[in-house]
Amino acid sequence: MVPITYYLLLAAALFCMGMFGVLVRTNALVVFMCVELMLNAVNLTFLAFSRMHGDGIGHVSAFFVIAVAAAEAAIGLAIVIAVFRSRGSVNVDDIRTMKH
Amino acid sequence: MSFFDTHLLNVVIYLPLVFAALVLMLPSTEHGQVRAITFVGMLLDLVFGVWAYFRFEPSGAEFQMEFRVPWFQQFGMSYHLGVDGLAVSLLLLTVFLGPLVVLASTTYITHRIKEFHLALLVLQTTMLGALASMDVLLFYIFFEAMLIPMYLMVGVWGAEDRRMAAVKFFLYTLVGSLLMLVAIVALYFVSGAPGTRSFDYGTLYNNLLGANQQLAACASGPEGACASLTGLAATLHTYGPWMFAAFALAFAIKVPMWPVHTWLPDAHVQAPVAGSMILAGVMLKMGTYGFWRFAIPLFPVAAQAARPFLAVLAVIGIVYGALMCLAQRDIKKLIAYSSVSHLGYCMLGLLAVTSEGATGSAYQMLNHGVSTGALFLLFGFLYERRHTRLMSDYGGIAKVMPVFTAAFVIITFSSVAVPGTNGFIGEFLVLMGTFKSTLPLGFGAFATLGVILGAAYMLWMVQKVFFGGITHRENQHLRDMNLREMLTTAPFIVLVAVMGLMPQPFLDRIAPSTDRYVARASVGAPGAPQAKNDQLRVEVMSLPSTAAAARPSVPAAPLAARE
Amino acid sequence: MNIELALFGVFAVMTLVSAGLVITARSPINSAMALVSTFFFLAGIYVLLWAHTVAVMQVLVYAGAIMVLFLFVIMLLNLGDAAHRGRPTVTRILGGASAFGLLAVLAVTLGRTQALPAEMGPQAQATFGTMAAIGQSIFTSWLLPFEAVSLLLLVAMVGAVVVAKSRI
Amino acid sequence: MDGIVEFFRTAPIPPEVFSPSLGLIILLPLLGAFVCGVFGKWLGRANVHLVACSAIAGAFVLSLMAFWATSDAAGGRVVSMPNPFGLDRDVVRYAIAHDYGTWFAAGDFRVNFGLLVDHLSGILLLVITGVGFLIHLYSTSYMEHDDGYWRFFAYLNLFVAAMLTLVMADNLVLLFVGWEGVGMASYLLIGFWYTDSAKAWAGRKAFVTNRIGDFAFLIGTFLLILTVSAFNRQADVRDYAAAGTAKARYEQGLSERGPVTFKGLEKMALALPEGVGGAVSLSTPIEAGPLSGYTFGGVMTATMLLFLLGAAGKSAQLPLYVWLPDAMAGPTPVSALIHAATMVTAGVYLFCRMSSLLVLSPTAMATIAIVGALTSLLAALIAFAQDDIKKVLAYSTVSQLGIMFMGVGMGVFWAAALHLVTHACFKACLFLGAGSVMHGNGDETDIKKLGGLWKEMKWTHATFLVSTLAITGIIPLSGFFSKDAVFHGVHHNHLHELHWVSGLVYALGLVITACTAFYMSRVYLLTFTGRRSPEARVAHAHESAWHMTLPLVILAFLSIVTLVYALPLMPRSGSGGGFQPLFENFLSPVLRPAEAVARTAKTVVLDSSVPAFLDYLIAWLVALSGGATAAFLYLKFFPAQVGKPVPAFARAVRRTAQNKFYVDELYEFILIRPVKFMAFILFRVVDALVIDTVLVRGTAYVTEKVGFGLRRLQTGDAQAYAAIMALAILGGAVYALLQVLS
Repeated sequence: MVPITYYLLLAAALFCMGMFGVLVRTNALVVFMCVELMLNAVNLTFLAFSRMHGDGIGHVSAFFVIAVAAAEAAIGLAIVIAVFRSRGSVNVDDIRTMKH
Repeated sequence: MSFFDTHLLNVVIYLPLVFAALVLMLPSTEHGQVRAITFVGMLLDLVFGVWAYFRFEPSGAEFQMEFRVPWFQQFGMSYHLGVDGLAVSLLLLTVFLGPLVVLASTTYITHRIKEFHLALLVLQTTMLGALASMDVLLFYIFFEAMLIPMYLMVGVWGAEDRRMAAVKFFLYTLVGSLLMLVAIVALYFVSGAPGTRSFDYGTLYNNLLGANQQLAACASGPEGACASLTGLAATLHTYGPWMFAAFALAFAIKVPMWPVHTWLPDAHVQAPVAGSMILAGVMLKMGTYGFWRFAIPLFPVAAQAARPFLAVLAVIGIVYGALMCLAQRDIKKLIAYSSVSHLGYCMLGLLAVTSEGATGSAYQMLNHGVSTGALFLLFGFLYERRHTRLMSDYGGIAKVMPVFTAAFVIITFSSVAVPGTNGFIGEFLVLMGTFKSTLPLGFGAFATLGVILGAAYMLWMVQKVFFGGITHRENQHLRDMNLREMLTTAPFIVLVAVMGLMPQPFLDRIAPSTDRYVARASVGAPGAPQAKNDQLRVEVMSLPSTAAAARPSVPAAPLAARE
Repeated sequence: MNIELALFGVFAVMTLVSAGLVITARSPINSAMALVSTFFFLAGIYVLLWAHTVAVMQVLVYAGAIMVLFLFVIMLLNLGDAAHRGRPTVTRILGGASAFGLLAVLAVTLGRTQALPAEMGPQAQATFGTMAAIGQSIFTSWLLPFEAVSLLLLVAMVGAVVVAKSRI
Repeated sequence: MDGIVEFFRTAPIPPEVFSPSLGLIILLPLLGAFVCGVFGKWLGRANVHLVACSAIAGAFVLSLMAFWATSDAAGGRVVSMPNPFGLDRDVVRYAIAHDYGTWFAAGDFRVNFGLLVDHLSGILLLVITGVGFLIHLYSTSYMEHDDGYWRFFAYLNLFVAAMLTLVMADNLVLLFVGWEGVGMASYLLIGFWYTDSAKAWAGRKAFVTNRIGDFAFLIGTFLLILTVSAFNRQADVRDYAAAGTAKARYEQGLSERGPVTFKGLEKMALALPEGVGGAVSLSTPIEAGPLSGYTFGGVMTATMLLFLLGAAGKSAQLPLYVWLPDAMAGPTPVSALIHAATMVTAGVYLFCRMSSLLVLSPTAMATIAIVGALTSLLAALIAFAQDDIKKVLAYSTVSQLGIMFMGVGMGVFWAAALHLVTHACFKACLFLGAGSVMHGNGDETDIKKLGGLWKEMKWTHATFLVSTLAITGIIPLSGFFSKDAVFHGVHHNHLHELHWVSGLVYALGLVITACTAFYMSRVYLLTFTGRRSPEARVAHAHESAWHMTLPLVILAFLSIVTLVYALPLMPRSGSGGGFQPLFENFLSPVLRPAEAVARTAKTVVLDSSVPAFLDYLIAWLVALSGGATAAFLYLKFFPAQVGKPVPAFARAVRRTAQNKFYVDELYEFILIRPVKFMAFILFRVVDALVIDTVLVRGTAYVTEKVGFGLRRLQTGDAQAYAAIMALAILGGAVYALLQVLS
């Protein structure tokens, strides 16, 4: 039997890695992927706790998370495309027009 | 139980709004109709307002013609109207000015006429609502809503420098009143346990009363006696001064008291004649009215502590305002500063906390509305003809405009409080109240200086504008007042005489409110004769259901729990 | 040393490794691929957690739909190895550091928590994690969120089209 | 004989019938003013004259009725009114009154429209309406060429109404209504020819100067109100008994009539002296209230001094006399009515009214007397060098008012009042004469440019001569007797611990007499006698119409016959016996309380002797010497000196006097300029700069700048924001962790 803590640790690690990626990578697409990573870490936590308490709510939440993630990916990627069209780059460094 | 027994105030308040809707439907090219409809609306409102004034029983309950229905119960709010003697008097003043303002601006306003009259009507509603609302939050809503039409009036139909004036007026007043909002909310949470809280004036006051009395008792006691206070009294001991300061600042700006008066000259100078009339006539009274109704009775102890300070400001306002007038070249500015001086009397009378002083103050509010309103009105007529505000551009007008001069001089005498005119009664009572009060005699003496200076600057202005030879060619063919202008001025002159010679009918309605005010204000005064609680408590109609109090959904622990 | 723990170990290690690849790989293609593998291993872990349905959905939606979308976009934009690492600015460094810091904090926290039972919780009923059970709760007590989500997806779809299309 | 007495003793209208209509005396002129002012333009000249004059005439008849009613003794029962503050048996004799109810009331303060006519106000009613009517009549002709006639008569009627209010008021506040009302009317009348801005300024100067007085008047009133309440708080039975009332009655009176009623103040005055015992006396400190700590006597002195300042404003005494000479800018009838006969005497009337309070404070009395004497002397000296006939008369008015103040200050109220009456007659006559002279000489006012009018303007000359003699104090004329009555009283009354005052004031009085004689003779001689001056405006002056001469004659006649009042004809009541002057006896019902107070308080020793022949002789000689000097100088000396160089010092003295000793300039520099300057500085520096610019706009400026600064933080780098977020999250997590661990 695997202690629940292990799962949580794994989730934490995954989350932090995703966060790291979001914060350091410049490629918008990679940033998105890292966001997905973070989402998955969250899902993992949900499922772990759900298992621990032995009821299905966690599963439902995970299900919703996935759905939202799908939507988010769709819109995000669309935006990336639009930005690339207008700027010819998907580097977050180059996209900083929303300033004073 | 007829419709008007319950709804008269609603009618008075919302009639202008109804007519605003009518005006809205008119095509904006139909100037005549727009003016006519507005005028009729104001006139009807005057009728109902006068009716309300006469319905008010001086010997009856404190608040009459009450109307209360649940509204936002979750927030402990209710739609609650009602007037006491002072409110009904000011209400009368407001509805009295209404039609005259419309008449005054028939030729003065030449563009965006429909919008102007819309603004007028809405403004009327908000002012009446603020006067009649018995729920603090409701009052605040009207109090703020008032700014918007006035802002437009100054900003759109004002003189050359109107934008600056409008923005200044708006921000200046907003600063204070936002602080007041904070204080109101804090007061709401302080005022009681979750079940019993309410924004209703009566509930608030009654909830605070006991604590205020404890506080007063310990404040007059030995040093540090207040440390032992608990609960609401302790809270008030800590936060009361701040809340009072917030209220006081908001109202002091509105009054305006020295030194937060500088918005007034600009706003007055730039505003169109209607704006100036309403501003001087009614809006400034909202400040004094606020002190009278909210700031001082709710925080008697803090008010007592701040009283000398505020009184000093008031006296400074009187003398300083008068001195300012002596330095002006611009007639409208002069009149504006004279308002600062007159309102100083109102404040001094309030702070004297004697029934003479308070009565005088209340009466002075009405006088100032009449006489200064009339001054602005008359100068408006002159401005229409010459489009200059500088005294040096006039001179010897009396030769060509005798009737106008006569009217102006009469109003001037009322403004310098010559006995027999309305001004005298108010000033005399205020000064006597000040002398009778516990304030040092110096206050009264200095305030009386205003009597001299008032005559000096007003007559100086009259001299420069009307007397002497005609110095400018443009002035040689000014036409005298026409019928409309005479009709607009006549009511003021009649009122000056009536209020001066038989003030008692007006005073009778003010008197009961005065006694209550003095009783409530002297809760904080150590050694002052204290009234019984049943005289102090605010008796208002309760909601049909007891749901006016807030649900426990609001944070359970009042500020009191923090210590 | 039972089999479950062993499997968990394998899956966990592989997940972390591929996640590491995701954030380190030079070109987006590689990171995308690494992400796919991450999802697969995670699915395995889900299974260990008796969440078969979610595991299946993970594979279907993530590894299937979303990743295809990613790859498609990458292809479309034709970013080969063009991607370069950004200059390490102050904020980047701080951000990365904070990520590790957060990891440390979480680790410490988890390490010190006694509340969690070492053993898995009570043996849930046989239906635990089955499609039936999830469907049951989704379509009864969670119906409204479910509908909301479906609406969200619709909106997302339309939005994506609108945003991505060069001219409408 | 008895028949005549009986006739005079039965009023045609019984008092109780008449008293409710006292208000008409005020209302008639008011109505006249309204009609003339509003419809005057359409009514036309003749109708306006008719309305105005008949209004005053009606008022005169009513005043006559009222006056008659006050002396009504039909069936041996003297007319009397119940004293609202006294016990049932306590009545005010020789007075009728009516209370028209509350004017305004607030708290425990109340003011009623209460009118009271006793012998003092009665005689003044006659003077105001009588002289007023004559002057109206005179004006109909004097203003015949003026387009503003309707304004003029409206103002004039308004003034009369206000003056009547002042005189008939039975309380201080109502009196103040009249007090300011006359000020307003005089403002309007002085500035009547407003197109000449100098005249308009003069009006404003008058009003503002009066306002300074009113400022003091108001404060005095408030102090009195406070004193009354303090008295009512502290007094005990004996005090009330001494005042001839009871606490209950007194409080009832207060609640019905308010604290400022003269009768009520009288009661307080009666209760205050030490002699009467009781809890309250002049030296008692006030326990509670704003005045706590001060003694009643001290407060009373302060109050009286404040009222002195007020009266100085209205009656043109030092330091506020400066407005009166400028007030001559108004039409001459106005100067005659307002600035000679009636308004300016309001101060004297006020002190006679409040005599019972005044005698409580010898200090105040001494101050009044000295102020009066100094004013009188200064005005007389200035009058020496004035060439404008109206200016001379104006200063002589100031001087005569000073004499009345001397009388009031030394406690010879009756003589002061008598001088008020006689002065009203002859000074009005003088002014109207001057007006007639101006009218006949193309508005020439410079006496140097007149002269030799005696044959051209016979009536004017005759009347002017009579009234000049009267004011100079030549023996058989009223002016002599009234003035001498004042000086006699001044000489023999003694203020408590201030004995030196009477001597000083008397000495000054003699000097003043001489000066008066001098400058009045000078005016008369230069104007009427001698040769017609070469630079006269019109070759031949013409005598004025009968509208103008008739009043002159009547006034001249009056200024002779009023001497009867001063003759000691009535047996003195009470101890000592002997005779007392008619007027003293006549006013005794009004002044009795004052005498009673003076007797018990021993603040002033009132002398009751009648002037002996020696006194008369001295005064007469002094006056004569003054006149003779003038005659010598202006008939012999100066005519001989023509062409010779005038010594420098003489010129300097003359210039100084001509420029009124530069008092106006002094005020300009120490008062007006500084105030204006301060106003200007305050406006420019404090208001415009400090408050508005620095504080208000400064706040706005700072806010804006701060906003600009903070904008820089928005780099637009999404990752930076995210990093900050992350740091925040980390911080939060660490904090939470530490909380848990600790």
